[in-house]
Amino acid sequence: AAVAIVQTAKGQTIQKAVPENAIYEDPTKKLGTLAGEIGTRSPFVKSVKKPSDISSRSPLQDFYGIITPSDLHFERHHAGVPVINPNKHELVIHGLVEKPLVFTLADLKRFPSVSRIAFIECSGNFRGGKENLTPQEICGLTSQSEWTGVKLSTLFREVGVKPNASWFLAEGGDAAVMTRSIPVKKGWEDSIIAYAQNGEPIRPEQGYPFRLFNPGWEGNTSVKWLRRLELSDTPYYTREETSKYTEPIKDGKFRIFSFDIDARSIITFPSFPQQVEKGWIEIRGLAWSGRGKVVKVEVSTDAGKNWQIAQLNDPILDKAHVQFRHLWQWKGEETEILSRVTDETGYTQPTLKQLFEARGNDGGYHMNPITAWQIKKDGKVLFKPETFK
Amino acid sequence: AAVAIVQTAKGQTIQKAVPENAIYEDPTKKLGTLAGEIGTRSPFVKSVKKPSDISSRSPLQDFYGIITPSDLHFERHHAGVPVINPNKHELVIHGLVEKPLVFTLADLKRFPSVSRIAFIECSGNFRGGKENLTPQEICGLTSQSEWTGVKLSTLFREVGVKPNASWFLAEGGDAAVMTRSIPVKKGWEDSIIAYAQNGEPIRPEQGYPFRLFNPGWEGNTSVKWLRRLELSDTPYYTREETSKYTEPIKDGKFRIFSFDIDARSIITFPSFPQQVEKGWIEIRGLAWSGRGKVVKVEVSTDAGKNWQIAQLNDPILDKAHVQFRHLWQWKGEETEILSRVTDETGYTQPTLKQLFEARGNDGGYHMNPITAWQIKKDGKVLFKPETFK
Amino acid sequence: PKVLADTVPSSFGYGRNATQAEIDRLDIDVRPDGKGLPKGEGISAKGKVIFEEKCVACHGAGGIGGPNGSLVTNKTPTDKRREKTIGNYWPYATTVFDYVRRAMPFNEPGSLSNEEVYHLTAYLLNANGIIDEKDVINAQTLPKVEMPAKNLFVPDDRKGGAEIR
Amino acid sequence: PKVLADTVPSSFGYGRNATQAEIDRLDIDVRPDGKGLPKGEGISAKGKVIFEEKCVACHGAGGIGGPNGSLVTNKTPTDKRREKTIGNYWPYATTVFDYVRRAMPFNEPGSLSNEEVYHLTAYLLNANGIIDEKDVINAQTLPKVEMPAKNLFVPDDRKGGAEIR
Ligand code: HEC
Ligand code: HEC
Ligand SMILES: [Ca+2]
Ligand SMILES: [Ca+2]
Ligand SMILES: [Ca+2]
Ligand SMILES: [Ca+2]
Ligand SMILES: [Ca+2]
Ligand SMILES: [Ca+2]
Ligand SMILES: [Co+2]
Ligand SMILES: [Co+2]
Repeated sequence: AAVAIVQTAKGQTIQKAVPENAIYEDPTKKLGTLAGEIGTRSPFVKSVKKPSDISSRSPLQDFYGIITPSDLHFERHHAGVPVINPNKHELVIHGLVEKPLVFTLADLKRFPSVSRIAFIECSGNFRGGKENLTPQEICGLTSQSEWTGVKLSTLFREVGVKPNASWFLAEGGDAAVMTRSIPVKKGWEDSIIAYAQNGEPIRPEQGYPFRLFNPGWEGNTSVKWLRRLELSDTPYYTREETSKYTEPIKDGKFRIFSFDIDARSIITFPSFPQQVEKGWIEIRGLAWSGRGKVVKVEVSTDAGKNWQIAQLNDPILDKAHVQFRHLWQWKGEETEILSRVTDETGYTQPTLKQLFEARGNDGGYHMNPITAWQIKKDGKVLFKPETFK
Repeated sequence: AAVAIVQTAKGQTIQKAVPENAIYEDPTKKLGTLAGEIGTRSPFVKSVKKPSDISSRSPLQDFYGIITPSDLHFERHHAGVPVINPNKHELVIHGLVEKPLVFTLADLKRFPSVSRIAFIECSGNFRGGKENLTPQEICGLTSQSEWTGVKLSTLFREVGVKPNASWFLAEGGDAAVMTRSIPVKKGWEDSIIAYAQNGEPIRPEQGYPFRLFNPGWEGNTSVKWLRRLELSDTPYYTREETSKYTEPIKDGKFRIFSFDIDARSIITFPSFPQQVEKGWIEIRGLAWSGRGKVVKVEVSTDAGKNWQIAQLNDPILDKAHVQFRHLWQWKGEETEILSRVTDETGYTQPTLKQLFEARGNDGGYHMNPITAWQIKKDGKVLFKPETFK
Repeated sequence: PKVLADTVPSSFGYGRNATQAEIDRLDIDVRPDGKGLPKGEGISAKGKVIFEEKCVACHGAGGIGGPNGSLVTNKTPTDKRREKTIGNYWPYATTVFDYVRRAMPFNEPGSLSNEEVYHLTAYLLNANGIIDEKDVINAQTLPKVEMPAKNLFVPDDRKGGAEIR
Repeated sequence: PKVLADTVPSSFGYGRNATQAEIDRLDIDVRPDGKGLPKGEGISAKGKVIFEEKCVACHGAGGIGGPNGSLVTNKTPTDKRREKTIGNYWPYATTVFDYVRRAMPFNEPGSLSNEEVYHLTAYLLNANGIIDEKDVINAQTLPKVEMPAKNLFVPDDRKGGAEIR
């Protein structure tokens, strides 16, 4: 890429075009690009999401800190990302309410607002089975933003939710007209109608101009491109909460309305396909729980025999990704490194085996087990696939 | 903008091109764009920085929450933004050290890392004088990111800083080869060599591949595109710390090495050129201090006669922008609204008059006074210019 | 200076009243008790014709084995894991109507008439062996259809704490 | 399982030793005591020639009133606020050498030879009335130049707390 030639408002500044191979020779001898309206990303940075037909996974191994860059937030949608004109898009709240109301984006922004840094994870966020998997491939369907919006409880008060309303249907304005039934209790507790993400309007992939956000709950419930909430005395048993987002447990039964994201952690460094060198290694990763705060992350560098308490980087927030770090001196031995998180309810991330013992081994949604990395003698890092069924 | 036609990896999906005027008709009847590698921004979102020859101001009035979108982070540089090849860029630490060392970006990332959400403000961040000013124009030279990097103290230990080293020179690799002298004490306390911003590599405008970051200090000291640190027993009195970034106080004297950013707050909503309606208004703004945590923000809706405690939105972090909010019922009267912050040292943001009483009225750097908005009878919001000299 | 406190209002008064007409335009959901089902009716034979024209490319002949998943339970299963279908996994028949109307066909969502959706629903229920070929599906009959998977589901019993569930 | 604790090392061993040659290549700063000044010398007359060729467009004839700011103190000031210049605001003469060498001319930074920078420094000091026309500026003489603004500056006395400073 050739350096752009930029002129000042007054036409003063002169940056000569330079031959391609001279570009990076000595930046101290070449006037740089002047201040612009929109910042750029270095052409040397090549981090992207990994798309499939139905989703796109965040490159967790490339992240620093707890904020996911908005354009690298994972995507999951059931009929693509709609192009929505915010001037034609409204939110209707009706059903078991005293006063059915319609809100424009501008209306929503006038209400008292709230911001919180919190993750969204798809409950279908687990891939395993082979050694050459990156964190992105294993569990890239989780991302974190600072979400800003109006509390759903504020809108509930505004429309006058009736005492017999126990569920509400949340409906999107995308081509799937996506729907989920949500207990009204969640709406009184902490649901948000979010219109902003990391300081700017929500991105199209995340629900522009606004979405429901249910902190700590499986991502699918946080209906994007929200257009309608209907208060009801029964759930709707929509396709997304019956055919999908239900999972097998023992005795031929399936769990329905399984909302909470179980506590989870993953080591993002070192991870496949990185290669480590002997010496001090800062093991790094992310930990979170849909049930509250992370209270502890433990790391094992000897395949689970011994565990050490990892450092947690502030801020440690409710229902939020937290960074953990652990210094480890690798002497060249073949080993496995693992992490496990404990949340404020006392739940500790289980092994895949423990999950199978509890639920049967059919897999499905809400698989948030401990994941291990194998460190080979030559420093190669490989995912440790665990066998089941 | 016409909807992009996207095909799946398997070539399955068909999105017909539609005439421009049909695009936003009914998104529920048109398959959306499939998941991609990089997220997008809605074409309806038009927020940009305001560039001059030497800087570019963040649109504070458009922000939500405490994170500044990385591409809207303010810019201030003295010879433009260099294009730096991270494979050719290194950090040399020398001078009064036991062991002069050179670090590549990869080296820096191997050290124990730290992340913190904190602001950077230019100490020249004040414009006044006329009514039609936006928050961006008044004080858009402040932005906030989650910065990740290695503590400078870690590198100090690595090179063995000698006991007689009291200052260090930080030098950038841009075309100004920007330099500032920093007390070694700050380096031991909380300086960071930051290589990431809001989860991704630092943006070119913010110092890619790495910068010095001095939390709470005037932005100019956080030298970008850092290439060299020299430990010394005296400051260097560079041009940026003598001719610039010094400011008049009384008796014909000028302050030098004035690092701390004084506590400041600004109401970002409502602000010029918005127009308000009668009824409940959530007054919103940002508050921060370079000396530690914000402990209190007060808002006055009667031109400073009475003050009420505003709500602070969590997290309230050290040397960080904090959001404040205050519900106000506007009945149509002409008035002025103001905010003032108090930080953990007990410093309360003064009026411009108080600053002039303390320093003389020549203006200059570190002007962080209370700023007021006039609310006109018709709901128009105008900045209140205060007269001096 | 004194410190005052504004009270929080019980209503902010933002937004506008929703008219019944605009609610009706959006309110396309169908509940298990049939609330939301429109006028009209359908039969399997007509549904089959529509299915073969508009659905078969993605969901396979007879609703089995298409690139976007089977909708009909395969009575002669191979040894691979059994696909979840309307016949063996959907607890309420109303969901078929609701979902097909809102989201299918994938490439032309929202293009079907209510009548067409009734026919397709009848076809899919019959193909799954749940209703007879001659059964008429409408707002009265659909909620009464008993689905094989009705009792498959149990509420979430996870609740945090030390126990793994 | 037991809980163990690794110790934090006194050195991580990352990075490589800096050779004197590579330090010298980068170490272009000049301190008030003259540390960092290279060999060579300059005089005002030669500096004037270079200035008129390479600087005057941005900083004005004689260093006064250009579009990018005056460098020389105007002895016949108008009633507008006095510009801050080398003559009335810079505490150390070494800063002129340091800054011009690293950053000027703005459109061709880093293009001047040490000799040229010495000449320009001599010129700017002389134009500001600080040194004589014949004075030679080099590593020995430059740190000794007494600047008019030397005692203008006081350290920051702000320290937080209730008092406004
Ligand atoms: C162009 C491809 C395509 C066509 C044509 C199509 N579908 Fe689909 N169908 C899909 C896809 C893809 C899904 C899964 C959507 C998602 O991501 O949730 C799906 C899902 C379904 C489901 C839910 C299946 C389950 O197990 O949850 C039903 C029912 C369905 N389609 C019925 C129909 C009917 C009826 C038609 C015709 C009127 C039709 N489809 C036409 C692609 C198609
Ligand atoms: C193309 C325009 C341009 C040219 C040519 C130019 N300068 Fe500058 N000069 C500037 C600008 C712009 C600045 C302010 C830079 C900044 O943003 O910090 C400046 C700043 C300076 C300063 C600091 C002034 C102060 O008060 O802090 C000095 C000294 C200086 N220039 C000397 C020179 C000399 C000597 C030359 C010729 C060798 C030169 N300049 C050529 C544009 C120019
Ligand atoms: Ca999402
Ligand atoms: Ca900056
Ligand atoms: Ca309904
Ligand atoms: Ca299926
Ligand atoms: Ca030096
Ligand atoms: Ca000047
Ligand atoms: Co679930
Ligand atoms: Co200062």
